[in-house]
Amino acid sequence: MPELNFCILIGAVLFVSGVVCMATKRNAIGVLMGVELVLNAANLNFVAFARYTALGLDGQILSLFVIVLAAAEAAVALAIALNFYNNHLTIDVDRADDLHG
Amino acid sequence: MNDPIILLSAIIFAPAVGALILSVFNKEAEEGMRVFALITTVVTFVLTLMLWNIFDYQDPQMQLQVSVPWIKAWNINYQLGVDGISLPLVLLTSLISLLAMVASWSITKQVKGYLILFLLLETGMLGVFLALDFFLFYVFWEVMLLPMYFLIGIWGGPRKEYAAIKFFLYTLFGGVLMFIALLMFYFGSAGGEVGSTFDILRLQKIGQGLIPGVEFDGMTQMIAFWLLFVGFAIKVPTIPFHTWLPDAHVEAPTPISMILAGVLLKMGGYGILRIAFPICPQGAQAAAYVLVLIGAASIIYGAFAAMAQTDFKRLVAYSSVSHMGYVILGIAVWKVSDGSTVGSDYWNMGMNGAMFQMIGHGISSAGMFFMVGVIYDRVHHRDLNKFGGLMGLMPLYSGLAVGIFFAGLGLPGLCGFWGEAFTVLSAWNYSPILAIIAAAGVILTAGYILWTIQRVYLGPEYKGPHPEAITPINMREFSVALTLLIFAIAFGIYPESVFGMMRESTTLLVTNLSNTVNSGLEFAGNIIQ
Amino acid sequence: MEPDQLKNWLSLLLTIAWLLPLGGFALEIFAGFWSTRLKKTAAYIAVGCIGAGFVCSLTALCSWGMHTGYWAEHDYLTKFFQETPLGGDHAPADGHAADGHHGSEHDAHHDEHSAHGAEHGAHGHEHDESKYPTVFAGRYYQLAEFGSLQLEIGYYIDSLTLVMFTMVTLIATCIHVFAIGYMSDELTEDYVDHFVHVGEGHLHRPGRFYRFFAFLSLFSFSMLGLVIAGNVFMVFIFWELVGICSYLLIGFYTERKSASTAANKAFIVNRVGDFGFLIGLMILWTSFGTFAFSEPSAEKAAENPGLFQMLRDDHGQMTVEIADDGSHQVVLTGPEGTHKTIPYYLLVAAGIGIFCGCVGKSAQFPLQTWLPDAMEGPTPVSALVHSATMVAAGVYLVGRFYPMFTPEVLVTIAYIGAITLFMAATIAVVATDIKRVLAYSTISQLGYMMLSLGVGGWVAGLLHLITHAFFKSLMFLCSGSVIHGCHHEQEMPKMGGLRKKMPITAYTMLIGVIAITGLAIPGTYFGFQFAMSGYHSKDAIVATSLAYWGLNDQHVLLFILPLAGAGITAFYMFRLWFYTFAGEPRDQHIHDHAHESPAVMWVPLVILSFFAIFCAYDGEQGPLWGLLVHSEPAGMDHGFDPAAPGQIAVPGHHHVHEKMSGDATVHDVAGRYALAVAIAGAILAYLFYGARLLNPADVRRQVAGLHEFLVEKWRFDELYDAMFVKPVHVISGWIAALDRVVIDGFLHGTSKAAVDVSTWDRRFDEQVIDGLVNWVGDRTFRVGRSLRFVQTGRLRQYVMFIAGGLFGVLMLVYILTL
Amino acid sequence: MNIETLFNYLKSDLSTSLPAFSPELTICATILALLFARLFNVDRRGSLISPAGITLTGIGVAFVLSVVQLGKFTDSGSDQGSGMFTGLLLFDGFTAFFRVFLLVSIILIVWLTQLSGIPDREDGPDFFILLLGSTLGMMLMASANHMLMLFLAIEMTSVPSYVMVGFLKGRKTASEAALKYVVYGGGAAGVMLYGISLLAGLLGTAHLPEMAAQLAKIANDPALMSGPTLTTLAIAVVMILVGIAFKLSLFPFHFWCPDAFEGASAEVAGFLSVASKAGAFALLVRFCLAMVGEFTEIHATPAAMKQFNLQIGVVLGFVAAITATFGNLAAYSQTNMKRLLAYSTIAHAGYMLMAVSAMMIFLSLGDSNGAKRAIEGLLYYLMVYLVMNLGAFGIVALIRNEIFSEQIADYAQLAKSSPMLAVGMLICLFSLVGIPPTGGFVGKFMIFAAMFDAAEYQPIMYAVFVVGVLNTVFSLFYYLNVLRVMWIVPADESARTAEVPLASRSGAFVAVLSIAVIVTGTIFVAPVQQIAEQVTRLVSS
Repeated sequence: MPELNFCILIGAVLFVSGVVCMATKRNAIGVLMGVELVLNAANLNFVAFARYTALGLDGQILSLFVIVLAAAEAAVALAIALNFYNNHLTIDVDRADDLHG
Repeated sequence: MNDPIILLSAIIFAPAVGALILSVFNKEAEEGMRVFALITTVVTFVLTLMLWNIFDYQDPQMQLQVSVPWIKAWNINYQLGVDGISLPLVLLTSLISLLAMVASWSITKQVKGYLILFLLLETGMLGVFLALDFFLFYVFWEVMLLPMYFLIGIWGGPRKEYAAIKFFLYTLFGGVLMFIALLMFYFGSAGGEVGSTFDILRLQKIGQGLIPGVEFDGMTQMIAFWLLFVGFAIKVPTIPFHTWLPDAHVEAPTPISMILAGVLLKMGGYGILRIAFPICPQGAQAAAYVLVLIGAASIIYGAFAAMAQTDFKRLVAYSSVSHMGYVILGIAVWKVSDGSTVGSDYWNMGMNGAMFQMIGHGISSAGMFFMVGVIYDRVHHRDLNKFGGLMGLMPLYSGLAVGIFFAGLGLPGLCGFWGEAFTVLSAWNYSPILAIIAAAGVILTAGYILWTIQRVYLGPEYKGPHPEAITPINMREFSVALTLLIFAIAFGIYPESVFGMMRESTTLLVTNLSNTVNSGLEFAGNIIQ
Repeated sequence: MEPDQLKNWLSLLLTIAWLLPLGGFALEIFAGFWSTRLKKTAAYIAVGCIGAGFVCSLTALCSWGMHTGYWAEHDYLTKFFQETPLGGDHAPADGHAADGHHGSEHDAHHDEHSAHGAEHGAHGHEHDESKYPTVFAGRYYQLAEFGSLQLEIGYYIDSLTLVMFTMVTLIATCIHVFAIGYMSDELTEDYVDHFVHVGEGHLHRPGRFYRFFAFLSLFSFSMLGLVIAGNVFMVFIFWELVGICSYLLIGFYTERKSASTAANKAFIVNRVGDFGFLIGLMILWTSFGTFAFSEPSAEKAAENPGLFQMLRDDHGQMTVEIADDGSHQVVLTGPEGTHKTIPYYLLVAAGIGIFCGCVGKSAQFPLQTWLPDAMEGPTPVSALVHSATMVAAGVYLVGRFYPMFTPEVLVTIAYIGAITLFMAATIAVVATDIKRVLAYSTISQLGYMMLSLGVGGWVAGLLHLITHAFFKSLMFLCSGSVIHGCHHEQEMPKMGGLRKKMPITAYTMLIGVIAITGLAIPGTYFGFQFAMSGYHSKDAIVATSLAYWGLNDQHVLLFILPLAGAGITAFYMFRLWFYTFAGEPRDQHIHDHAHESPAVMWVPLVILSFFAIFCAYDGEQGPLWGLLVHSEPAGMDHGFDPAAPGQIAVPGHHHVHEKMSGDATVHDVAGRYALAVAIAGAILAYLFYGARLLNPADVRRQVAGLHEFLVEKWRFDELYDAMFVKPVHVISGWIAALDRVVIDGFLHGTSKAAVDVSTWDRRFDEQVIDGLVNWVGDRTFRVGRSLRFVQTGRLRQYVMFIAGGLFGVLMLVYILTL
Repeated sequence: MNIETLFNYLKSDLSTSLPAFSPELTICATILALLFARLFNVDRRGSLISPAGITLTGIGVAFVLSVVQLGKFTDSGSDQGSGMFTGLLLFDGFTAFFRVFLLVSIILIVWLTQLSGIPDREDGPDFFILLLGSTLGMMLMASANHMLMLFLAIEMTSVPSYVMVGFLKGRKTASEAALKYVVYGGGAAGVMLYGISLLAGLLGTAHLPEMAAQLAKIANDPALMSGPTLTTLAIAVVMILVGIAFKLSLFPFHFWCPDAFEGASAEVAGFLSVASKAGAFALLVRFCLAMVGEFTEIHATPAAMKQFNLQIGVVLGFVAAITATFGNLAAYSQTNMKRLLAYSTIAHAGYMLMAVSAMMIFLSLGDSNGAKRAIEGLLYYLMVYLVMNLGAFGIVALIRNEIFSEQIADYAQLAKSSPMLAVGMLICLFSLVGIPPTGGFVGKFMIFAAMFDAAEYQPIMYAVFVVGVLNTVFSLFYYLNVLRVMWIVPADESARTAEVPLASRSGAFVAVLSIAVIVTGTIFVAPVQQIAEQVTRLVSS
C-alpha cells in the first residue's frame, strides 16, 4: 500500500517538524504551533489509517476529536501565554528561567 | 494480667500509652510530666517483673506465646512470646529505661517532647525483644529510629545533627539489608501447609530443615545471613560498622547514652541470636570464621581506639565497641568438622557468655555513661586531660564510678567478667589464634580503664574549668549509680541468676543448630567450593 | 566425727574465716561514710574479723589434725619433749622423709589399702583416704553450667590449704594490728601529704584511716578466697581480685602521681601475666572440660574427675603416647574411665600459660619490675600484700597446680626462678631505699621458691613460702617501724645507729635478717638445732637443686645460681641491718627525732619474730614440713624418671638423701655450701657496713697516702672492692640498667607502641572508615547537586528532552532486547 | 452502518451506562451549577451559597454514588466489568475504586483550600470548576477502554491543570510555570497521540480489548512479529508510554514537575502530585493490562507476546529505578519546600512504577497471583500516598499562610511555635521515607515485596529492587533535613513564627491526615489492604 506509506511518511515529517519547531522556537506562539504540527501529524496518520486499514471510522472520529481538543488546548495555551506576557512583557520562552534547579 | 496477650501487650505499649497521655499535659508542668513519665517506666518495670515471675526457667521453648492476625493477606501476625534469650533483655530494657528516666531529670529543654520520645523509644525496644513475627520485629526495630534521631538531634551536644543523621543513616541502611532478608525468607517459606510466613519460629524450623517440603537452600542462607549480619552488626556495632557509635554517644544526652549503650546495642546481638543464626544455620556456619575474626578484631580495635581518646565519653563509647566484640565472638564459635559440630558445649558456653556479656555490658556501660554524665553536668567538659582529683572532691561519686569502671574492666565479682571470660574460654575450641587475640584484650582493657581512672579520679587536684561547680552527687544520681553498681555486683557474684534464666533456651538453640549440620543437610560450605 | 561432718565443719570454719573480712570490708566502707572516720572503729572491725578468721583457721587446722588422726601419727609434741637428739641427716632412705619414724607404719597402711584396691587420688596423701579422708572438696554454689561443662565456686581443703589459711590470717592479723599504729596519722580531718605539692604548699586532705582498713579487709578476703579455691577458675577470679586490691592499696595515696602510676603498673603488668593464665585456662578448659583440681571422693571422681585425676594415675604418672605422625600425645582419663588424647605440646603450653600468671603475680623475671614500684603503698601493705601473701600466690598456684606441669614446664619454672633470684639479689645490693631492698629481696626469695618447685622440691618451695612470709613480713614491719620512727625517711644512707633508739625494732629485724640469710649453727645442742626457719627452707631448696643437677647434668646453673644467691642475700640483708641500725648515725637530725614505735606496732613484731624463728621448727622432721608433705602430689616422693619428650628427670625425696661423698648426703653437702656462702656474705657485709672497717670511700681517699701500705687491711679492702664489690656493683648496675632500660624500656616501648597504634587506629577510624562513609555521603550529595543543573529552567531544552528521552527509552528497549 | 443503527446501538446500553456514569454526571452537573452560580452572582459576598459549598455538595453526592457502586462490586465479589457507552469506557471495580479515591482526594483538597484560602470568593467558582474538570478527566482515565477516551481523558485532566498552575494571577513564577507546563504537556500529548495513531493503525482498532486480541493475533504469526512491525509496535508503545510518563513525571519526562510545582500554589501542587498521579497510574495499569490481554487468556499467549510484555516490564522497572534515584538525588540540594516535594513526588512515582513493572513481569509469565499482589501494592501505596503527600503539601500551605515563605530555611524551629504542624510534617515525611509504623512503610513493603518476588523470574530485576530499597536510604537525607530545620536548627530572632494550635480547623486537617498515616501503618493495615485486595480481584476477574 504505497499510498498509506506515503501518508505516514508525510505524517512523520510533520511530526519531526513539529518537534523541531517546539525545541527551537523562542517565541511562545511558535512553540505552540509546533505542538499543533505534532498533533496534526497524528491526525494525518489517523485519517490515513482510517482510509487504508481496518481502523475505519474510528480513525476519523479520533481525528475529529483531536481537532477539537487541539483547539481547546490552544485556547488555554494562548491564555497562558498572554498571562506570561502580562507578567514578563515578552513571550520569549527563554526568558522563562526563574524556575530552575 | 496473667493472660499473656494482655501482659505482653501491656509491657510493650505501657510506655506508648504513657507518651500519649503526656502529650495532653501542660507544657509548663515539667516536674509533673517527669514524675508521670517515671511512673510509667516504673509500671513497665513492674510489668516485666510480673513476666519474670510467671516465666518457667525449665522450659526451653518460647513461652507465653500469643498470635493475633494483623495483616491476614500477608500472613503477618501480632505474634509475641518470650524465652530465656529474650527475657533477660526485656528485664534489662525496662530496668535501664527506668534508671535512664531517673537520670533524665537533668534534661531541662523541651521536657515534654523529650519524655514522649523517650517513652516511645522504650516501646520500640521492648517490642523488638518480644516480637516473634519478623515483620513485627522489623517494624519495632525501625520505630526506634525516629525517637532516637530526635533525642540525639535535639538534646545532643554541639555536633548533634551530624551524629543523629549518622546514626539514622547507618541504622536505616542496616534495616534495609534486613528488609531484603525478610523478603527472602517470606518468599522462600512458601510451600508446606502454612504458606509464606513471617513467623520467626517457623522460619527457624524451615532454616533448620525441620519442615518437609520447604527449605532455604545453602546459597539463600548465605546471602540472607550476610544481609542480616551486616544489618545487626551495624547495631552491635562491630568493626567496620562502628563509627556511628562514638559520635552518637558523644553527642547524645546522658540518659540516651545509657539507653543506647545499655539496650540498643544489645538488639544487634539479640537479632543475631534470634534471627540470623537460627534461620540461616548454614550461612552462619559458613560465615563463622569471619564472625569470630570480626569479634576478636573488634575487641582489640575498640580497646586501642579507646586508649587514644581524650574525650571521656568517646572513650567509653569505644570501650563498648570492644566489649560488644565479645558478644560476636561468643555467638560465632561454632566449630564444625567433618560435617558435625564439635564441642557444642563450648559453643553453648560461648552463646551464654555472649548473652551474659550483653546483660553485663548493659549494666556497666549504662553506668559508665551515667558517671560521665554526672561529671559533665557539673563541669561541662569531657577532656580527660583536664580532670583529676575527683576522688578527693567527690569521694562518693568517685567510689561508685571506680566500682562501675571496674565492672567495665572485667573484674571478677562484677558483671563484666563472666561474659568476657566465658566467650574467650569458649573460643579456643574454635580457633586458638583468635582466642589468643581476643584474650589479649584483657591487657588493653585494663590499660585504658586504669589510665582513665588515674586521669579523672586520682591525682592531687582538679585541673579543668569550673572547679567551683564540683559538688557532691545528689540523692537522685546516687540512687541510679548505686542501683547499677548493686546489679553489677549481684550479677558478678552470682552469674547463675542470669545463666539460669537463659540456659535452657540457649542449649536448645545450640542443639538445634548443631543438629542442622549434623543431620547432613546440604552444607553451605560446599557451595563455596 | 564422721568424715562428712568434718568436711562440713572444716568448710564452715574456713568459710567463716574467708567471709568475715568481706563483711568487715562492707562495714568499714560504710563506717567511713557514717560518723566514725576519725575513730579507730574501722581498724577494730578489721582486726576483729581477721583475728576471728585466724582463730577459725587454727581451729580448723587442729580439728583436721585431730580427726584425721594426723596428730596421733605425728606426735610432734611428745617428740619435742623427749628431746631426742636429732640431726639433719636422719631421713629414712625409703624417701618418706615426712613420715619420719612412722614411715614404715605408713607403708604398711599403704600396702594394705592398696591391696584392697582403694581408689587413689592424685595426691600423695591419698593413702590415708580409706581410713579417713584428709582432703575435702565441695561447692558453695554453681556459677554456670553448659551441658557437661560446669563451673562453680567451691572449696578444696587439704593440709596445704589449712596451713596457708593459718599463715595468712596470722600474718594479716599482726599486720592489721601494726597498721593501727602505723596509719594513725590518717586519723585527722586535715592530713598533710608532704609528697604532694599543690600550688604553694602541700596537699591537705581528710584522713582515710577507715578506707585503708577496708581495703586491707577486702584483700584478706580475696587472698583467702584464692587459697580456698576449689578449682583453677576460681583461683583466677580471686587472682584478679587480689590484683585489684593490690592496685587499690598501692594507690592508696591517690593524690601521688607516683603511687597511682605504680598501681597501674602493678595491675597492668599482672594482666600481662594473666593473659598467659587465660590462655592456659582456655587450653585446659577445652582439652579437659573441667577446672576442678581433684575430686577426693572416689564415686564422684569416677563421674567428674578433676584435672589431676584426668592427667595422672594414682602414682602421679601420666601416659604419653606417640601418635602416628610421631607427635606425642597425652592420654586423659575422662569420666567413667573414658579416654581421650590431647597433644603433648598443648599440655606444655597450658602449663607455661598458667605459669605466666604466676610470673606476673610473683614478680618473676621478666615481669618483676612492678614490685619495687609497688612500694609506693603504705608499708603494712608492702608487708602483707607484696611480701607475705599476694606475691606468694604465684608460688602457691604452682604448688597447687603442680600435677599439671610436665617436666619441660618445670624446668622453665626453675630457670625463671633461678634467673630471678640471682638478678634480684644483685640489685638489692645496690639499693639504698630500705623498702626497695626488701622488695628486691622478696623477688629474689620468690625466685627461690619457684626454683625449688621447678626442680622438684615441692615441699621445700612451699615451706619457704611459709617461712618467708613470716620473716619477710616481719622485716617489712620493722622497716615500717623505722620509717614511722624516722618520720617517713626511707633512705638508708641517712640512717645508722638506730639500734639504740629503737631496740625492739632493731633486734626483731635482726631475727628476720638471720632467718632470711639462713644462718645457723650446724649440729644439734640440747636437743635443739640452733637454726631459724629460713635455714631449713633454704637448705632444702639448695639441696633439691643439687639433687636435680645430679640427675640432669646440663642444668648446673640451677644449682650455682641459688648458691651464689644465698651469699648475696646474706650480704645485702646484713648490709641493710648494719646500715640502718649499727654504727654511728649518719644524719643526726633524723637520728635525734627517731623514736621507738608504740606497743601496738612492736608487739606484732615480736609475735612475727617468734614465728620467723620457730615456724619451720625441726626442718624435715618438723610439723610444718610434715603437714606440707601430707599434701604433696603423688609420685613426688619417688621423683620422675626422664620421660618423653624432654627427657628431664625430677628428683624425689630419696635423691636428696642419697649419699654423695662419704657419709654426707646430698642434703648435707648442699647445706654446708649454702651455709658457708651465707656466712661469707654476712661477714662481708659486716666488714663493710657493720664495723665499717672496709669503706671503699676511705680507701679511695687514702690511695695516695703513705700509710696505705701499712694498713694491709685496706689493701684487702681495695682488692675486695675491685674484685667483689665493684664487679657486683657494676653487674648489678648493669642488671638494674637492664631492668630499667631493656625491660622497662620494652614495657614503655610497648605501651608507647600501644599508644601509637591506638593513635593510628583512631586516625584510621576517623579518616578511613568515617572518611569512606563521609565520602560516599558527600559524593551522593554532589551527584544530587549536579543533577540540579540538569533542570536548567529552559523550556526549549525541556522539550528537547522529550525527544531525547523518547530516543533514550527506545535505545533502552533495544539494548534490553538484544 | 447507518446512523440509525448506530443510534440504536448507542441507545441499547444507554440505560445501563448512564447510571454507571452517574458520579461523572454529578460532577458535570456541579460544574454547571458553579458556572450558573457565577452567572447569577450567587457566589458573591454575603450570599448563603458559597462555591465551595456547591462543590462539596456535588462531590459529596458523587462520592456517595461511587461508594455505593464500589460497594456493589465488592459485595458481589466477582462482578464482571461492563462496558459503558458502547465500550468506550469500562465500568468495573477498578473504575469504581478510583472514582472513590479521586473523590476523596478532591474532598481533601477542597477542605485544604478552604483552610488556606487560595481561591478567594472572587475566583472561587473558577478554581473549583477547573478542579472538578480535571477530576473528571482523571475519572475517565480510570475507566478508559478506548484509545480515544485515553487521550481525551489525559487532555481533560491536563488542560484545567495548566490553568490551575497559573492560577495565581500576577505572579511571575506562576505564569512561567503554567507556560512551561502547557508547552511540555502539549508536546508530550502530541508524542502520545502520534504513538496512538501508529498503534491504532498497526492493529486496525483503537478499542483496547480488540487491540489486545489483534496484538495476540499478530504475535502468533512469526512472519508479522518481526522486523518493521515489531519496531513500529515498540515505537508506538513507547510513545504512548511517554505520554503517560509525562503525567507520572517519570524520568526523563519529569522536567515540568519541579518548575510547575514551585510555581503553583501548594494546594494545586498537592492535587497534581496525588490525584493526577493516581489517575495516571490507573491509566497505565489499564493500558498495560490491555497489552497483555485478558488474564484468562494468559496461558494461550504466544511466546513472542510474553517476551514483549516482559520487555515492557523490564523497561518500566529500569525507568522506575532511574526515576526514584534521580528524584531522590536531585532533591538533596533543594531549598524550596514545594520543589523538594516535587522531586519527592518524582521519586515516589518511581517506587510506584516498580509495582507496575512487577505486574507486567508476573503477567508475562502467567503468574496472575503475583500480578494481583503487585497491583494490590500499588493501590495500597496510592492510598497511603494520598494522605501522606497531601498532608505534607497541606502543611506547607498552612505554614505558608503563617510565615509567607516556602523556603526550608525559614522553617527553623517551627516545632516550638507550632508543634502541631511540626509533628504532622514529621509523620508525613517519615511515612514518605517509609519508616514504620507509618502507612508509607507498609506500602513500600508491599511494592518491594512484589518487586522482589518478580525478580525471581527475571533476575535483572534484583538490581531494580536493590536500587529501590537503597533509595529509601538516599531519600532519608533530604526529608530529615527538613525535619532537622524544623526541630533542631535554631531560629533567627527575626524569623516569623507560625502558630497553628491543635484545636483549630487547620489542626483538625493535619491531625486527620497524620492519624490516617499512622493507622494505615498499624492497626488499619488489614482493612486498607483488604480494600486493595478486593479491587484487585475485581480488576482481574
